[in-house]
Amino acid sequence: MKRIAALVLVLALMFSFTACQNGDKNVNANQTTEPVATKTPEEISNAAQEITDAKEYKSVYRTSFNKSYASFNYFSTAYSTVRSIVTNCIDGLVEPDIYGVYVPSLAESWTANDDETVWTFKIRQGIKWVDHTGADTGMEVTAQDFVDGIRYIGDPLNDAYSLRVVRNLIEGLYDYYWTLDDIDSGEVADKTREEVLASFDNTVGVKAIDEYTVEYTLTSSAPYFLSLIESSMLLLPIEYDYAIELGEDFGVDNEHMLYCGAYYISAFERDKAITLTKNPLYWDKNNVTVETVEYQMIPEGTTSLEMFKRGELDDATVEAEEYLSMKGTEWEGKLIPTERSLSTNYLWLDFSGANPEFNTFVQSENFRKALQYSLNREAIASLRDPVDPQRVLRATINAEGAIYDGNGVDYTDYAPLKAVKDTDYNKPELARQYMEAAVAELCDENGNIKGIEAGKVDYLPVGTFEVDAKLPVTVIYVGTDDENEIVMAQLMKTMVEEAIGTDLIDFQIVCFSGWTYGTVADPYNYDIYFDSLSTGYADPSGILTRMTTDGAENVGGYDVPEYDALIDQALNAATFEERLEKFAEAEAYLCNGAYVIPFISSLRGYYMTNCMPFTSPLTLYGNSKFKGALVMDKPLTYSEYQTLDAAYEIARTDALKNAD
Amino acid sequence: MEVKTNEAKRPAAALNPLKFRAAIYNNMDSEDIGFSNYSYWKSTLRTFFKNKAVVALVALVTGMIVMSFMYPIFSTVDPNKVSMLPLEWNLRPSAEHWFGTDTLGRDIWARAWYGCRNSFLLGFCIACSDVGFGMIAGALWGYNKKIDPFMIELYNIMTNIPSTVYMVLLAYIMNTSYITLFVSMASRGWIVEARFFRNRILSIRDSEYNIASQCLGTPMRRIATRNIIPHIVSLIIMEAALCIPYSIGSEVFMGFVGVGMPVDAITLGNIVNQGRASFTLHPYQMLLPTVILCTITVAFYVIGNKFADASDPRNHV
Amino acid sequence: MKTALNGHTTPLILSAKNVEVKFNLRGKTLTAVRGASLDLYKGETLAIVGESGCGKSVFTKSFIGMLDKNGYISGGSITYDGEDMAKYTTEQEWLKVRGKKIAMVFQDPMTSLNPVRTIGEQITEVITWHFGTEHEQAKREAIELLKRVGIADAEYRYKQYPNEFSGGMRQRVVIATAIACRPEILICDEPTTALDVTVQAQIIRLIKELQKELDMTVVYITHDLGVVASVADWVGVMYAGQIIEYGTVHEIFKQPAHPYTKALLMSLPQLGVKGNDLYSIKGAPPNLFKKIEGDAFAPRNPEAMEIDFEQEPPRFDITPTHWAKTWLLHPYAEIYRKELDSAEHKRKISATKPEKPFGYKNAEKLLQVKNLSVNFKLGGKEFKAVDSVSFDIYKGETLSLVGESGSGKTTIGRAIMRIYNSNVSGSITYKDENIVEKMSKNETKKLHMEMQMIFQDPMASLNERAKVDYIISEGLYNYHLFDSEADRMHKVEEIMQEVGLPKEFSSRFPHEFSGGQRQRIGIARSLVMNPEFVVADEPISALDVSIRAQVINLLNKLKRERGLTYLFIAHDLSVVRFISDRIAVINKGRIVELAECEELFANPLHPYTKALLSAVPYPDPDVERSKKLLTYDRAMHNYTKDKPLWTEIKEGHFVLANQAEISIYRTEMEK
Amino acid sequence: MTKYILTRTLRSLLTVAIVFVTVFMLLRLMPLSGYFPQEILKETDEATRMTYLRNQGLLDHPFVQLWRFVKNLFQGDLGRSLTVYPKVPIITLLKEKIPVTAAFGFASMVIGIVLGISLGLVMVRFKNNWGDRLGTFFILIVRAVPSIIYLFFIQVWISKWFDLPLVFYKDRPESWVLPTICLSLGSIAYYALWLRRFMVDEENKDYVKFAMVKGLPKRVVWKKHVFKNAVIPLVIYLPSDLLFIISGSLVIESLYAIPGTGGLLTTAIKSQDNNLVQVIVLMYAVLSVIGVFLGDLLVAFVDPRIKLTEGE
Repeated sequence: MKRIAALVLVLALMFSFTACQNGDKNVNANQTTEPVATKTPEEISNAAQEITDAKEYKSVYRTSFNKSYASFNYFSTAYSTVRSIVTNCIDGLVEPDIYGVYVPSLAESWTANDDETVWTFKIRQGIKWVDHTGADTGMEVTAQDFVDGIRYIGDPLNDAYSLRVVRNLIEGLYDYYWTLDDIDSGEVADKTREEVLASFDNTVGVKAIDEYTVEYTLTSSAPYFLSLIESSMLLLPIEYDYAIELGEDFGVDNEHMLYCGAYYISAFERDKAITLTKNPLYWDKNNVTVETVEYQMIPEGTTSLEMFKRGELDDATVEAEEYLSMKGTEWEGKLIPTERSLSTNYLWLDFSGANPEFNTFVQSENFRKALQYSLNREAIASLRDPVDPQRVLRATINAEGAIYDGNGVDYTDYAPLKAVKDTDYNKPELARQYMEAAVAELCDENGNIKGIEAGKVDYLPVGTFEVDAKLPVTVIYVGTDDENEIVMAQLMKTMVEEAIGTDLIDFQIVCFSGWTYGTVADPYNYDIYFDSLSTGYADPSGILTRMTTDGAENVGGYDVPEYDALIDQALNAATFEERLEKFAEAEAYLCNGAYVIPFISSLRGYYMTNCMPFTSPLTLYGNSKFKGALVMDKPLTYSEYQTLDAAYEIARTDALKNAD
Repeated sequence: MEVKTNEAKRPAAALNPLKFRAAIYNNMDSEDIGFSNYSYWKSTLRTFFKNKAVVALVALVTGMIVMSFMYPIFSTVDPNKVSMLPLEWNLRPSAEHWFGTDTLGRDIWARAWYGCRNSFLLGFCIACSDVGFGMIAGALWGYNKKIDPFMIELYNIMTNIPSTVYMVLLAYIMNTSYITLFVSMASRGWIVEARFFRNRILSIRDSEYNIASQCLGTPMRRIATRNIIPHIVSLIIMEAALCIPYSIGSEVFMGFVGVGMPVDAITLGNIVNQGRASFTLHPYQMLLPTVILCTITVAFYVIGNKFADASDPRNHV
Repeated sequence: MKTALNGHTTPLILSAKNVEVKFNLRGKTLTAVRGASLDLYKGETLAIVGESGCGKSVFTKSFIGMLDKNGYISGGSITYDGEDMAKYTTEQEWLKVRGKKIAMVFQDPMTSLNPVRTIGEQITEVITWHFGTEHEQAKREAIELLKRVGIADAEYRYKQYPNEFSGGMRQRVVIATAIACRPEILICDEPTTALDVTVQAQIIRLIKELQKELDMTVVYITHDLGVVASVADWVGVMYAGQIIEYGTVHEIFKQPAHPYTKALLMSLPQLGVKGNDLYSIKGAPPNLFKKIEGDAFAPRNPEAMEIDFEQEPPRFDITPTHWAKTWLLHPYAEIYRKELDSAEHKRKISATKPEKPFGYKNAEKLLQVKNLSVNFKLGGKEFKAVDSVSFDIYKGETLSLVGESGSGKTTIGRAIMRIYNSNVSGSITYKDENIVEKMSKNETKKLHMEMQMIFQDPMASLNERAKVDYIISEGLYNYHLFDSEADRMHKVEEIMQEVGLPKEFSSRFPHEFSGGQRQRIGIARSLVMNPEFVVADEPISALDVSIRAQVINLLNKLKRERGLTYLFIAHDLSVVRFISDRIAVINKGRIVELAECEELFANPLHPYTKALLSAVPYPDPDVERSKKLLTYDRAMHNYTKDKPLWTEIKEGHFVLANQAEISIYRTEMEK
Repeated sequence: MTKYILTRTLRSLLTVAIVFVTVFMLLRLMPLSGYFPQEILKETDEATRMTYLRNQGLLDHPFVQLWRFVKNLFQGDLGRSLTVYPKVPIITLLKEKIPVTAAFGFASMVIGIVLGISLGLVMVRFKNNWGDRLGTFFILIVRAVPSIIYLFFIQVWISKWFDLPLVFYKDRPESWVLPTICLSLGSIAYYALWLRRFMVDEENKDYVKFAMVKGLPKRVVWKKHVFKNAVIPLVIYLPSDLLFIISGSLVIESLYAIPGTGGLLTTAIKSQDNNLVQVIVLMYAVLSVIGVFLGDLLVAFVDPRIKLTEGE
């Protein structure tokens, strides 16, 4: 009897496997690409117009998120879903238009002084805070609300998220914050909390000059301040009395929130669904095209793709592997490559770890370069995009297409970085040569590494490892247990060992679950650590100043005074161009010395959407907005996308020119 | 006494009068009555193997165990061999790779057998420790009335603390590894087994033959080896057999939750969980591991249950 | 009423002819009933007796189609109401008869009732099912029935669950259920075996009354010849799947013809002579898997004839009412039969020398029990299993402890064997040493060697997974009582021979033995230690009549040869009388009377002893039918003011009584 | 009876207290950096982190924290979630999530009992026949094959074949079908397996034979005698399902995007959300103790043989 059971089971499994394999036969069909380049700009925009006119649009947009969101308190939340929702619900002073040019939002106009340290914004009048039913609360958004935003985040008890940049930038905020903190921890006893709180208006560089004028005084020149307003939620306004009255309840759900953006959160079910409804009192409501945005939580990625196919969602991301499986199906023509990522993946090398072997070698530039040249970056990029891995490659720390100088020149095209970008790092032979040089430098003829002794490396909780002070050099790579990262680590291991040779290097992978940053990177419990950073606003300082020897982001623990000096020069530069020049030099210095090894961007995969592209604000640094979005009843095809893209690029070039 | 023969039934002529005298009586013959042809183990095994499906499953499992332990010895294919050529990733089944390759071009056939071996080892280890410790604890528990309330509370407490709590803690202290998984699963499994054995041993403790041993002053050691263990051997085998699919299944589940094996370890749980992510894309990657996994769990489950049935004397018919 | 030629006065209602029943077991075929024939007449009582495994239960179950799933009627006919029931195949056909015309009562009342339904429901469902009666009406009838079977407060009891009833009450309920449809035939399969003697007598009386009232035919299946003598009109003796002798109750008891019937009767301790060996039947009934040739009983019959091994005997009619299947009745066997008769006669004469009574005057006290109490915790409540009990055991005597189940007799035995450590109070002095207290290792060892126990259930008391060799040498191993392996083997073989088992059996496992053999292995296990004192805890109550004799003889022989002292625990006074020197009667944890054996039987004082004695069935129809049943109720004592004391009312005769009762007892004794 | 309930309650309280304190203390052994999600860790410096920890009272001595928790508990304040749902009152979370999970739990329990018992009856009715074999096969798959595998198959394929929604929607009843069935599979198999086993055991009991001897047809005997006795031992497990109903299934809730309590504990533990873990553990411990207690009460109620008394 059980025999039959087992047989049926096996048969059933085999049947279902073969059944689902039938789906992806005929994989050889290629993407059809229209010869766009040969057309004139006029033809292109006409073609684009045709596409746009032919569509019918819906008023509901259905999208998904995969991680349970936390609180709607936009000052303290760290979750990207919430941040993207809030971006649509609370407007900032300025916002980008569809070409990325900053246009008025809550501020009607703004001025900055010459060294761009004092920024003054004129607030639009008559903006009302609405509640979760869209009703007018009678409260108005005034200059004071922006001052109070800073007041709110300046209090340590409010746990503002990602405070550092703003805290350092706004005059007096740093001292204000830490004085309060010292009082809380009992270190300072000669002042009371109330006294310090009362001193805010006098000490901190933000002022409501009149009811509709707010002025920010900054600690240093910040030509990028508008992009910071776009990306940082900390500069959003708040109705202070309301928030203080609610205390910890502020933002715990949609009912404990006030809205002044294009949408208000009309309904929400925790871990399930969030509904945004068009704000009837919104100042720019004529440009809000979608009436309702429905968010659904779908924890499993494959499920959301399947739901898109069944027409239950209006967008879906497609991972590299899923992309391959959809080739040859009806969906192939609807896959659109993800446009850009400002985030860079790189390897940290640990200069102060407990592994004596690695610690000896990492001081040698030859060894670092051996590692740098041993990676076949294209193969790694194939994990992200099997069709066009080239677009994933990135050799610099800051992203391309994120920072431009006044002349419209891309920061990464500055000479020092241009050289880094153009280097071919896929040179296994060179890696071997560098390694041999390093060995010659650091080992005796018997393969013993000079100056160290065999012992046990204590990287707990990651683990403990035995090292013998002999070649091969033991290298401990620590990554998270995310499946994609593991695959990548395994690939890297093979590459490094093949390029350098297992006689000289022993690459060990530890995939550590949980609190990787806190238990691995921060306490130096690794030799090589995989991480990413993104360019947060239109200035390289966002990342680079944090990577100085005593910078917060110097996870490798290196000591590079040359770099620190260059950063100093950049910060003190007279013009924005000079500043970028120096930053580029500094960044190139880190890359060339292989103190860190950036290798690919975080760009991954493709997406499918029912949205007409290029109709909502181009939010490079911040979260996307639904304002202006057009939702079709059918998925966008790639060929349509290409036509629209071409037309958009032409229009954008014009727009950027006009903006200057 | 007057006797009338019922002549109709038998013709008298067939009888020999000489036979009507005392026969030789053998006292011992009457003792040797061959009362029963019954033997516990013989009957158990006979009942067990009478079922053809069981024979097939035992053969299958034996074959798989042999295969999974021999394959790594004789095969030259490295299950961790990563290909740097994206062209060799996610290959479909072919002559070279019987069941295709995975996302990094590793041979699935090889990985499945390595995984099978590792999962078996894990399963066996957990089965041994659970049943072993469980039996010892169960014996102490069953034999010692004083610790009974304590053990009951301990049981309640241990089964009440969510296993994820200490699994995450252990992972923090010891890092994910075979040992961690083993410790976290074994640290809890024993008490469940202990309770099971405690109930059985209680009934043995109060049985007459055990009281007889007490009267004879039999020391604890021999009571354990002679009175208790032989009576629960079949239970031990059964529990161990059922423990294996359970621990393999748990490993898969823990992988799902994210507190399982180190992810580069080759176990069936990991292979299945990894294959699950790309299931809709490359179903064949999941085929072999899933079939092997299901075969093992189903086979052990069936074998364990059938053995339990077979070892029950009531079924020795 | 006209008497037919065959002695029956009433019409024939059921006739089973050459019924053959087979079972498929472990791939083999077992013939449980081999052509048994039986006639049932209206209103009569038939008893079927035989050892266990002779097919009596299977045979009667075939009358109502209740054979186990692997069993089937393979031959013969069962005619009832003009139809041959042996040919019935569907449930529908059986339902016409089952329960309605032929009802059955099982052995164990504790398991015969569904524990989770009220007894009322269980009775009414029969009535409503068979007669389609309205529920209310059925309920009234059920209450009537309950009243009829002697259940007081029937309306209230109707709603109760079986667990609220004692064993005897449950059997009454079972009987009420069985007679609910006023069946023609009532089959009682060992209806009283699981009950205490006093209850047993009441149940038998109840069945008798009901039979008369309802004019039922009652078939008793029993191995207890005492019960047979008390109830049966007719007796069928069954052996190896055949009825081998049939006759009226007087004929069977007074003039048994078949050697098996004779052997059964002779092996009864009631009929034995104290101090002499009982007649015993060796071995066990034949294995029904094998084909049986000749007379099935021949291999166990020391007086079998050669023809018995070759040809199956036909049925010989002795009188119109009495027949038997044995070659002894053949004319050719007449000479041999006479030889046997004279040998029997001689044996009887030689056996009647009375045993000289045990001399207590000079005897030393081996064991003294003083104010022994044993408490158990049951459901949170303290429960006194034994309540300050005192007695002495003299060296070389057999003291019997008699009481009903739950009276605490086994607890006393186990307390002496130090099996309960914690909850025993009072003192037990063995050879001047209080063994209730904690003892050193050496003392424990000495005690283990000198005191041993024999257990009740031979099936449970042997370790199934150990060889006989180990079981017997367990004690030897524990204290290393042998010089070498050869010495140990020698000791084992010696003791096996002593208990009458071939030494070759030592390498076998317990399950290869019959109940009697297993009990002898248990005895060998205890005696290999060379004990002085043995607690025998109901060593024969789980055994068949025939096998009891073997064990009793063995115990007696060992006592003679080794000078053993026994504490013999039993519930059956008839056996006790045969083997003990003194008897203590225990009731609800207290010993109520203790006296020398004959003294107790002659002058029972305590009402409980009297009730117990009156209830014991005696295997003689004349005695049984004239006896008067006494009942005991604790409430008949008035102990509120006048507390009872353990009093020696006459030398060696103790009774638990208060002052008022003592004076009554004294006058009674003087009569 | 009162005494029994009293001692029983006291012992249960002790168990709950030990479980709770153990978990509470274990949580305090976790690394401090675990209190921060990756996103926050990377964006903050050590000092800011310490500020946060101090504000949350996590730097206090564990006993101080325990005392604070207990004190608040008795004032009806369960505290706020720490990392998983920062600042959200735990009571709100539970109020939102438990009804969802419980609705599924109850539905699946009812289905599990009804289908499980029906399947068990079919299996006994057609013992050693096709019905039995099919049922055994089903039980085998559910109990032996790791649940993730078949649950995944069900979601992908069954939803396609029957055109059912892939995830759960509150307002679309058809989307309830798959998750409820998935949830009940285990208990269907459980009830069917044990009902069959118990009925086969009961079948050989004397009282069943006696009922047959009474002349009742087999079908009536099965219905009135065997079934009732076989169901009673199953009853004891009903209240322990209480915990299951409230705690939900991690895998199924994640697959069908059900906003219930399923993954709550696991997520909370992995995110080191002490406050949430404590409350959930406390709740589960209390529930399981209550479940066992209710089980005993229920059995005493349905089984006339059992009386509630101290000891077993």
